[in-house]
Amino acid sequence: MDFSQLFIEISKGFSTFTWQNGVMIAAGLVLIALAVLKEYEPVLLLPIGFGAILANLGMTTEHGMFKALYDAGIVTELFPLVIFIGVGAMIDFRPLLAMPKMALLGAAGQFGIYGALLLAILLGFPLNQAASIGVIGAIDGPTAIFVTSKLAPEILAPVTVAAYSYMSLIPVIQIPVMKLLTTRKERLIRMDYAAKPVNDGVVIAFPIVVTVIVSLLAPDAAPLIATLMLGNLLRESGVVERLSKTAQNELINIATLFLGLTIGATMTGASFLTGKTLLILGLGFLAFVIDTVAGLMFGKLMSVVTGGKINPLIGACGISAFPMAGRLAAQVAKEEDFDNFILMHAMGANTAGQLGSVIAGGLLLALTLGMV
Amino acid sequence: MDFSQLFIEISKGFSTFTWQNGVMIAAGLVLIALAVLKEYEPVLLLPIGFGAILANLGMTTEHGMFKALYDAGIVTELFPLVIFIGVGAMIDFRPLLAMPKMALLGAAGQFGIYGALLLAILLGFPLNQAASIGVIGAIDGPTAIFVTSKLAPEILAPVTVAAYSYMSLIPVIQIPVMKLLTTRKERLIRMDYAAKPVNDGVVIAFPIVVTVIVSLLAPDAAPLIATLMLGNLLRESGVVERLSKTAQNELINIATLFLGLTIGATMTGASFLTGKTLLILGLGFLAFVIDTVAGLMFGKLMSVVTGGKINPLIGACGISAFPMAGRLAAQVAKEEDFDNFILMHAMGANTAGQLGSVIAGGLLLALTLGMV
Amino acid sequence: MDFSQLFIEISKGFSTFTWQNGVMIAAGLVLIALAVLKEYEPVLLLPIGFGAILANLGMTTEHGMFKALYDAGIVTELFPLVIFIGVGAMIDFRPLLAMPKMALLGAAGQFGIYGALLLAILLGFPLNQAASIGVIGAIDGPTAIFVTSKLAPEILAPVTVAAYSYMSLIPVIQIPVMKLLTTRKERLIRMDYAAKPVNDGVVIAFPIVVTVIVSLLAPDAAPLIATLMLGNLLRESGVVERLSKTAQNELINIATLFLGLTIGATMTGASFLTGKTLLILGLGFLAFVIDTVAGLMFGKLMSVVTGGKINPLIGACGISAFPMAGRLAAQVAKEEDFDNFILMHAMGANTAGQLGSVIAGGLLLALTLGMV
Amino acid sequence: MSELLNQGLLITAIGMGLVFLALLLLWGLMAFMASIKVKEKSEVAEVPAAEEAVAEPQPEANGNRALFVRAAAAAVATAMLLARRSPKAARPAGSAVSSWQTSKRTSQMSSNQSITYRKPRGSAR
Amino acid sequence: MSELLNQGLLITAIGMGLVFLALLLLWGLMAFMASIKVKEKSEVAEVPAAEEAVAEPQPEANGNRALFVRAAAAAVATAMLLARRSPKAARPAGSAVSSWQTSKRTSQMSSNQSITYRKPRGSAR
Amino acid sequence: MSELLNQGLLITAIGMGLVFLALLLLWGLMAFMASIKVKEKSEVAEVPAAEEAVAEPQPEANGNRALFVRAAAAAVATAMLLARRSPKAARPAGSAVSSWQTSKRTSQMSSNQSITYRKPRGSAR
Ligand code: NA
Ligand code: NA
Ligand code: NA
Repeated sequence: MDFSQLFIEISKGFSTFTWQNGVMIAAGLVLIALAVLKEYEPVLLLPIGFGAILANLGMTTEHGMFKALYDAGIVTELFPLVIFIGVGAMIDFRPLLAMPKMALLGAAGQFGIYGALLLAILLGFPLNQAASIGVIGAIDGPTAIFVTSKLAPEILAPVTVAAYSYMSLIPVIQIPVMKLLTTRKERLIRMDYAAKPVNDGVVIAFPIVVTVIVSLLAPDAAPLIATLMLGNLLRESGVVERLSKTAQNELINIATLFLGLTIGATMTGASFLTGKTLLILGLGFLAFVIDTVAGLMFGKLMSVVTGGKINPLIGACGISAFPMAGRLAAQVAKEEDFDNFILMHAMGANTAGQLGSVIAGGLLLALTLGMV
Repeated sequence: MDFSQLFIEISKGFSTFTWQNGVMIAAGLVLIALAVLKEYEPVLLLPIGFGAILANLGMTTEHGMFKALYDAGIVTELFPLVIFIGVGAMIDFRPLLAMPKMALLGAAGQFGIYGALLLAILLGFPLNQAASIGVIGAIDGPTAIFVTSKLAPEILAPVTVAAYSYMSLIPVIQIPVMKLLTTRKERLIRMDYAAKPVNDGVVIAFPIVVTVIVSLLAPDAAPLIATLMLGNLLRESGVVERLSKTAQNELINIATLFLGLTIGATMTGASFLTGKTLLILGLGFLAFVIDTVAGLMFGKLMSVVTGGKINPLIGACGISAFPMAGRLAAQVAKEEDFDNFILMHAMGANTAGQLGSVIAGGLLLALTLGMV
Repeated sequence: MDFSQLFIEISKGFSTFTWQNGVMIAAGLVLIALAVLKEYEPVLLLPIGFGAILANLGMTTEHGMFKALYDAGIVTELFPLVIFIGVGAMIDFRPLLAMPKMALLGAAGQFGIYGALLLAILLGFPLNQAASIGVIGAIDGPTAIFVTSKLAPEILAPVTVAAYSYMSLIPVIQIPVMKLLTTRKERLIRMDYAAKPVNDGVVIAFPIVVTVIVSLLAPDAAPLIATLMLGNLLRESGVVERLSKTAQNELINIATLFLGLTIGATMTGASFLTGKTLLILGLGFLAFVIDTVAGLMFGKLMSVVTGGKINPLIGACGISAFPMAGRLAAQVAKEEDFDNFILMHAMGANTAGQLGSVIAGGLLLALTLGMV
Repeated sequence: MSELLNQGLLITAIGMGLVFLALLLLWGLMAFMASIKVKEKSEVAEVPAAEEAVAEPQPEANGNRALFVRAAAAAVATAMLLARRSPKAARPAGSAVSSWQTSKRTSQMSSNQSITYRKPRGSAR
Repeated sequence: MSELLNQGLLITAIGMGLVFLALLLLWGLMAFMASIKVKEKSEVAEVPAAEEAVAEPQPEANGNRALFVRAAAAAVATAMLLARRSPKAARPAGSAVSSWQTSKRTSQMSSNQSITYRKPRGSAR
Repeated sequence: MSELLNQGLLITAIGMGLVFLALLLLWGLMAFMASIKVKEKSEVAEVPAAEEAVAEPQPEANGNRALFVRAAAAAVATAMLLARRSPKAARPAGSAVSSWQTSKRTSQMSSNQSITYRKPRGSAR
């Protein structure tokens, strides 16, 4: 009988534990604390945090349960795409359809992608990684995962963690920038909401038309836009209530839980605790800030062009981060003037930002693949 | 830097688009329109239609999300079988158990399978494809998918589309045939419903006994009959309410959504727009008509044999297409005479048709495999 | 045309049927009868029984649907682990946290594991199989499946069937042992429940801390304890209600249904009907008895040590079998004295037994892997 | 071709023959099973009781308090009935086929919701 | 590096250009689609009817029986409304964005539930 | 065999030793954690308020209108309570183990539903 072999087997939990594992477990605890105490995106941060803890106790994506989930949901892209079906089933495009010009704000909120990409190149990242870092600026979880897993799966963990963590910190990031870049007078601008009801047929046709156009313009974004619009079609068609409900509940819940755990499980100390990760987190933060700044600036531009009929705050909703960014802008306007109700406009810009992010992500993927 | 390479990458959405893709997208739109405007089987036609659009925008079953779904659910047979668990949990066999002679109608409604098979052979199809075309006449989606994916996966798309499209058009197809082949006097026949309560134990034992018998008689039908009866056992046992509910809701919804999308995604222009497809669609239509005619004729025969105690209309329910065909026959009888209530008899024949379709599908599979 | 080939194909259902298949179908019917008539663990026994019937009608885990489910859920360990997420989301650790000393009972209830292991060695089983037989004494389905599928997948069917069948027979097994080993005076002992409310933060931190400690002590138990505690964290965190509900409902229902069917489908006559299986079933029974005896004895010891403040009955809850064992002990105490309410103490010991079983299973796995 | 056609005709003959055989067998089996006597069960007692509570209110209520109590009781009973029914409401269309015994009476009521060219939303298959 | 930076700048130029182009296209498309006239539908009639039933109770109820009937009616109507609403209550947060037409009025009411640093529990993404 | 039995005995000794060690550790840990002081929270205030609304009806209602209003209020409160409870009703059996603080009182009530040889339907594991 080999006692030493036995002792090794029993004590392997301690013997393979490194200080990096300890640090990452602490990081996981911070994510869980943000989820539980601050209620920042808890449905994602809590599973990610718990997955990070598990990865550093030996349950990595290289074997067992998390390998199975990684292969079934990340490699196949099913988890982010299934989540998009559910998100699509939760989106109401009526505000945007009633105010089509808001679409432009959804383009302006994507500058952060390219800002971060250029900075990453300057810092020495290769193009595929730089593009993946840039996609943090899409400020949309599934888009970030989809693009990064195709361009640079080796940095999937930090990119995803950055995307979701900053998304959960949106209020902390955006409010100071909003107050800094807009004057009180601008924030007080009221906007009329011409209560123009949108034809039900248009609302049903919209997701189909958008799918066709965007898939032709940016074929690499097709799966993303297709699933988002599929969910929306399930919702708006009115004839498949049971599918719409399943997409909004069971499907998205299961995919979210497993996606979060699996992403967390890629955060092993050895691979995550590098200078590169710190750089990625920093660049991701800048991407968020640049997005917000560009959005606000474009909002100010539209405000000037329209002769002060646009409240620049809604520019900050073009970044995506649906639906938090939309609510946030409305909240800031209301804080300035209790009777200033811009939520509908903000949500219009926010849904445009969602579309813009997916399109930008797909184009980024195509352009980068065409370069390397 | 290679601009031409970049341009190719960006414009590939347009450059790879063919007129066949355009036609198929239009076909997908028609399916969605049938689903949304006419509410014909929307839970299936809408995903199939949307899948067809996506396939012709580049999202085929050869890569990405739809390859993953195809491998996970069609190749493994899991999608149709999981749907059958849910369907089984929705079926009530009490009307059939109370009137066992209705079982014969479930056999008569399968003639269309062999009519279509023979016609297909005459038109030059090889045996495996002819049998797959015949199975459209089973008028049951999961059976058609199960049999075709084993015999001739290369024509899975047109067979499935024919099966589901015609099933959604059941009222349009059956009502004229019903009115043509039955006299008003026959349609006025009332049937007594001896309100014979069925022993609960019998209702629980029935799915188990049917599984054993059918699996021995037609082993190739075993997975189909087993899942259908499993669902029914979950329902009738009364002790696993939570499993029964899950089968009837989340499980069937998820499988239906993904099945529809994946089947749709096999409908690429290049593979679907052939003369063969047109022939298959035509033969499938004939299979539906032959089924209905044979069922009605057998109904008339039973009417004569029983001395006018059977309304021949219920013969049309033996074709399967559960539960639409059953409701339809009852409706036609009621239109003739508002007080003629034959719904129970019709549903009895309809559930028999469901059993008959599965058995016939399994036998067809076995016989064809034994020939080729 | 080859008629004999055709005949072989059609009659293969009967020609391949053996008397062993008949016996196993009868066994499947017994399991279903236990589920339906006695309502013993119906959500598991019914699918297992139905799966056993199907396996002996040709639907084995070697091809088709059950191979797909076996590969997707048993080989990857996902089914038992997903079930554990759901179980964790149903457990309330407050009674245990309020009476920490109950933890010891959760250790005492594991002696049956090693008793059965030693007996199995004496009967000539190799070490890996003996350990797998021992894990029946963990009296916890997912633990038994997890450990056995790693150590001795060739005896997964009898081990799992023994674990779930005896678990469903817990009242029949435990009550006689309880009455035999405790005096009426002991059963009449009342216990104070110091209604000490537990800090919510502690309840949230508990699953995380347990995960870290147990994963370090018994890394092979990490997936089991991690999923159990993940479910509990989802429940107690209070911020991810939708994930907690999904885990307790859809996820656990789907996994339970498919796990039961797949385990049942491994019970083919040829592989199951051996002398070995009978030995395993017998040893499993002994494991249950030894667990209960050891738990009661430890309960008596604690009763003596605390000067009669502990009712020895709660020792029988340390075996796991959550939550039946806990309810059972409370019920036996109440039968003796209608006003003796020990349910909280019993559930405290029962949850400790759940933890103890998982830890013991992980250690058994590690030790056996370190030996062979 | 003619070889193939022969095969097809053979499959047709055997296939239809076996289908009829199988369903004849099922007929016999069901006739046998259905002949097994039904045991009466009395589990259905509770719901009607609640429905009585709803139907109960008689006009000759004497006094305000009694009246109030009745109103509240009726309201609660109704709410409970609704709560009890709501899960069934969520049940999919196909499963509504079970209360056969009401036969003719249902006929009148169901005649409102014409079903000819339309089936209930969301029925899955 | 400078080669890479050139590539990056090129991607930026083309990428942002195409994003703006795509969303301009969507603007035009939406403007066109939104210009399609709305057909009036009268499906919304039923619920207000039930709400009226709730609001109906007038003080001048003459006689106990009438009073009782009204109370019961109101109770039932309320319960039904609640039952009808309960599925919507289960709907996730993101979908609450639909009843835009109430605009200003909602503004006052929603101001209680501050959202700045907090989002509703369990919104998934 | 005896070699194998030695291995078995060794596994038994180490295994049971470590199980007791692990649970002793958990005991200490829980004793420490449980000693952390509980902060009082006042979130539970709302539901009792609604229940009061149900229990409120006093006999000395003066006038028909007041009576009516009370009846309606009670009905609505009841319906709301039921609506609020219904999701919990859907909760599976295993989770019912949480309201420990009611201890003895529950004892009397729960004694009706005997559990010895039977467990609630559909509890999953
Ligand atoms: Na964005
Ligand atoms: Na048929
Ligand atoms: Na145990």
